[in-house]
Amino acid sequence: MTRDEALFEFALRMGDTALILGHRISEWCGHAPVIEEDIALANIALDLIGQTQMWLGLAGEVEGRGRSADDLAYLRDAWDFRNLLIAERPNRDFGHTYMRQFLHDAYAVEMLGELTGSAEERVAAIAAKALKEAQYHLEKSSEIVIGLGDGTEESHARMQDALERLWPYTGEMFADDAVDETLAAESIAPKPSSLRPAWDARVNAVLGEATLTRPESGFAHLGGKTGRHTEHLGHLLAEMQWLQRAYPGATW
Amino acid sequence: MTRDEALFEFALRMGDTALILGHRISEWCGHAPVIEEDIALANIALDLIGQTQMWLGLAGEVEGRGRSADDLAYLRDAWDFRNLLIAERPNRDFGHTYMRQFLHDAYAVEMLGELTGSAEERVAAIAAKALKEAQYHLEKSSEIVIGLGDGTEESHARMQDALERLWPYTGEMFADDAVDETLAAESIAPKPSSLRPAWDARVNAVLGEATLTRPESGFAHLGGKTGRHTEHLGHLLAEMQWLQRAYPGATW
Amino acid sequence: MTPEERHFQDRIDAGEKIEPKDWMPEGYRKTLIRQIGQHAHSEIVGQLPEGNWITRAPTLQRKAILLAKVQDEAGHGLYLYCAAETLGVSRDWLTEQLLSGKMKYSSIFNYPTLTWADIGAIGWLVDGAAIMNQVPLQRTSYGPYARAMIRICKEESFHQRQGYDIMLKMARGTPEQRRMAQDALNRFWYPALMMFGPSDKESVHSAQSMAWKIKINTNDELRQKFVDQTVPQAEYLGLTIPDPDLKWNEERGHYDFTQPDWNEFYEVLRGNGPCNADRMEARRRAWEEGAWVREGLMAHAEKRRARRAAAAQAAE
Amino acid sequence: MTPEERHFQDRIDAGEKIEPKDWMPEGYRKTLIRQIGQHAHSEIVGQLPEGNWITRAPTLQRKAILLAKVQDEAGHGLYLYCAAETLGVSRDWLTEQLLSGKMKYSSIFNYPTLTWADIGAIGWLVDGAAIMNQVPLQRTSYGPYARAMIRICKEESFHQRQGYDIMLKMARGTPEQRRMAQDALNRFWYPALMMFGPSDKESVHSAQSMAWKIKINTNDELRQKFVDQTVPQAEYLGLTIPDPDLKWNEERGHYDFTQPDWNEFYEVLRGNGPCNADRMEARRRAWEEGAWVREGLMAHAEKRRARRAAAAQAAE
Repeated sequence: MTRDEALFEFALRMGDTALILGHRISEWCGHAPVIEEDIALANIALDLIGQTQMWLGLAGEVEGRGRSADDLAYLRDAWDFRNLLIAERPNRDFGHTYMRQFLHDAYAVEMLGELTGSAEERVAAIAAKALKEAQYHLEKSSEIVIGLGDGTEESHARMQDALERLWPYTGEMFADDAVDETLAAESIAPKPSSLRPAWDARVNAVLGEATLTRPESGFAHLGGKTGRHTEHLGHLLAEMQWLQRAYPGATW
Repeated sequence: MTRDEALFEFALRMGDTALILGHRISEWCGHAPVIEEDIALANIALDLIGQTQMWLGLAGEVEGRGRSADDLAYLRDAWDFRNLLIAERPNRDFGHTYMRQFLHDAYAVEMLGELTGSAEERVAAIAAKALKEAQYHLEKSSEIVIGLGDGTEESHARMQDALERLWPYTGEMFADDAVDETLAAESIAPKPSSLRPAWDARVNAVLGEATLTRPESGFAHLGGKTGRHTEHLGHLLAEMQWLQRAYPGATW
Repeated sequence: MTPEERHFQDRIDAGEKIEPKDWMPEGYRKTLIRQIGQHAHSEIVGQLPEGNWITRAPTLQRKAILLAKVQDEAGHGLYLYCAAETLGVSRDWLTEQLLSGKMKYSSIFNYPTLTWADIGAIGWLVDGAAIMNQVPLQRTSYGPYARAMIRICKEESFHQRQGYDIMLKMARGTPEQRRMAQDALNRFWYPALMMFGPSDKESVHSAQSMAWKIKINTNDELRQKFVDQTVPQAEYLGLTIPDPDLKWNEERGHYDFTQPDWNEFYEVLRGNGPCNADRMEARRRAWEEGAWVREGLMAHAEKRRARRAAAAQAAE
Repeated sequence: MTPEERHFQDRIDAGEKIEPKDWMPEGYRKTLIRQIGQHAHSEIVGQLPEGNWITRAPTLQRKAILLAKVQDEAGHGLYLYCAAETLGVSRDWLTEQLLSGKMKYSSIFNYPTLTWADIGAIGWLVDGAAIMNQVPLQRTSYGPYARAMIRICKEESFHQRQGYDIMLKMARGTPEQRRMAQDALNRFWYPALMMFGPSDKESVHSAQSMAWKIKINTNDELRQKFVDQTVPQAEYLGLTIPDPDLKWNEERGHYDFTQPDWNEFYEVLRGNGPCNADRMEARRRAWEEGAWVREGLMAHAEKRRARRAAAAQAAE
């Protein structure tokens, strides 16, 4: 695998994860439990769509076949998406949505933090911008996880359930493969496995404050990073890509 | 409006209503409250898809521009759909689904019954085949409406709620327009308004047995028959047409 | 008029702002609560028709712009609820009034968004009409309301430009896009005209509200202004306003135009618009399904407060 | 062996069918309940992966065929629950066993359907493997089970042909369709091989089940038969079986092939397949959200019965 092949894959992984997670969050629009949360969720979605534009823009540039960020977002089928599976999991309830966000944010902060020192300038520049957003997201999602975990009996039970349901999708964030090896060798990106200790520490601290019990299972669903998704992604894309597919060639 | 223009519109109205209602019913697949209902719902959906093929086939033939039933089903946007709005209303719960089905079936039986005597042979032939299915559907949906209406307190309340929610979508079935006038003048199809007394009688009888109260409001949402739909149809089509839109020109 | 009322009216006439702690007639307070509440509810319900297209926005940029817009609307709702709260009602009470149907929201949001062009039409026509209504309200007599309107107007005009930009792209696009744009204009034109309310001849509360400077212009004045502003914009887009009788009246210096169908307006107010039931259901569900979240977060805040208090006591 | 057991075994050895009212060893009954229940649950859960594509089927005809197929599966589930009920357990009890995770369903249904070609692959490979398992069971010793299998096998072979037909269309279609077809084969090949269960060497219950004619062939025999049948079909499609070591063994008169990853098999059994949690959640939700329907219909049936009884009494 060449450096550029690996970089293309990596940029897709980052961009697709932001895109799909952002899409999920945007599904909340107008349906949150309080207005402040309508605003906060829209804000997170907005940041993630912005990150998508940067990462997929980079992917298109690296690929060099003239595909724009929009082409990549709207004209690939599910198997060419490289997002982490956790991003495509359905929203279910508000607590589940924020638990997913928290588990992701704790990873994103570590990943982006490392990427700010990337030997590839374009990566470092994107990371620097995205890191600030991710830190804010993490602060926010930690707060909600703690508030609901250490809230009422019902909110606690719902958060524990969300945690258990999402836990098997966290391992994928730290699974290294050839793409990661190539980029690590070039000092472009860290090995995902190297981020785990910091993530563990953060997650343990927040779950502790939230009075939630960390699941013991180490089982991890894999596949998102290589294009083997859950059944949920196809439905999401059918909706997301509708206009571009129905009216090919139009500009909007 | 020429006879053929009117016939084209009419065939779309019949075909699209069957298609969209059939799609909604098919969403239940594997999720019904008992296996017998999984089977019954699949059966209704199957009949409706079969009727769609006949009506849209006729529409394409009458139009004479070489569009097949599949082209019409998969390659039109929402505004070119002519289904009754009631068909696109979401499933919500099982009772709501069957209330929608019942209100529709009671109309379909009257409409198809009249159409078996159509001066246009192709219409009469389709109606003869579809009528038998519609009669069976009506028997089945009446049974469920009665069973749940006159069941427990909860099932009664849910059915009354479904009835009230769906009632404003029944008036459209009986609203005449220029298409109907043209076809009535040619003895091809009855005026929808002429079906109302029989529908009323049937609906009153079943609601009576179901111990449900018929809503008093005469307000009717219109628009489906002329292409002004609810927000639900676009989402349904995004899913339904996905493959045809994403892979244009492929055969399956 | 009592001396208090006299004094109050004098202050208003002098262009002074009324502030929350000031004395005010009960009618003034009630009218303001109704008006601000209704406006706030409109912002909140107004998220739904546009939200309907966020997941289907055609480009990343359009998706981001739409998200930001809907976020602004939630923000406006928040400012306005805060302004209403200065009049002594709580946000929860206002929400209950909305969900029980006792308070209304703008009837425009009971119309569906059926194509992407509707997102353009809402920005162009609906925000356009809203601005027309709101700009004068920056000079309304109640201080917190006037200040909220100043912030809101700034953002709304931005939204209107974005909406017009969508319309422009569509009107200059493929034949299908052009058809979408015209269709959106056809469907939103009269509902937008309705946003100014029935003719002042029909309006009961108008005179008092104008004296109190809660209302600054008459409905008909604003509607005319909106038509005069919008017609050339439609012409620039190459779209046809769905009113065969629309024409420039040289003498009046205004466009003559057909009034909307007020029967439809009253039907929609009565709950019979295309989307009333869906909108209320969406808001009710958001509220009900969010109950455990609000309770959970409140319980946690209470625990934290108690722990801090205990810690403070232990430290003493 | 007790004389009763001896007599029972003699009947089986003589090829007689055991019927519900006949005496049978407790182990025979339990094993059958487990096997038939698991098979019934598989039909029910098996609706879900295919149901996932009903709303996205690419043509009206394909949609109709798929609907009919999934309907058949529900029907098979019904036959099998009825067969199990003849052994003295209720359908509700069996459902509870499924929903609590005490009884399993075929692990193949824990794999997702990701493209339309997966619908073809399921018909071709999954129904193909199922038929391979089921055809011999038409001769199973328990009468109601054998009769259910006869009805089921007739329909399954129809399904397999339909699945193969989808694969053929895809394999002869556009490059993307071909890619979908190959990808589906890649993902379903080993899971299909797993459907025959672990090697007989590992299988504890096999010997007793074979003596009772609840099981007719060994897992390895059936798996080999499946491979031998499927390889030429894949060749005809122009698709590559994802096993570099697959090759014809002239001496054995069979294909040599790579065993599936049995660790994966046990992980999936433990609940760690790609879709276990989603599948169980879908079934649990269907059951829980359907409770009011079952209760409502039962209450109505009870009322009707009571009314009829009262009417009959009045008539006397």
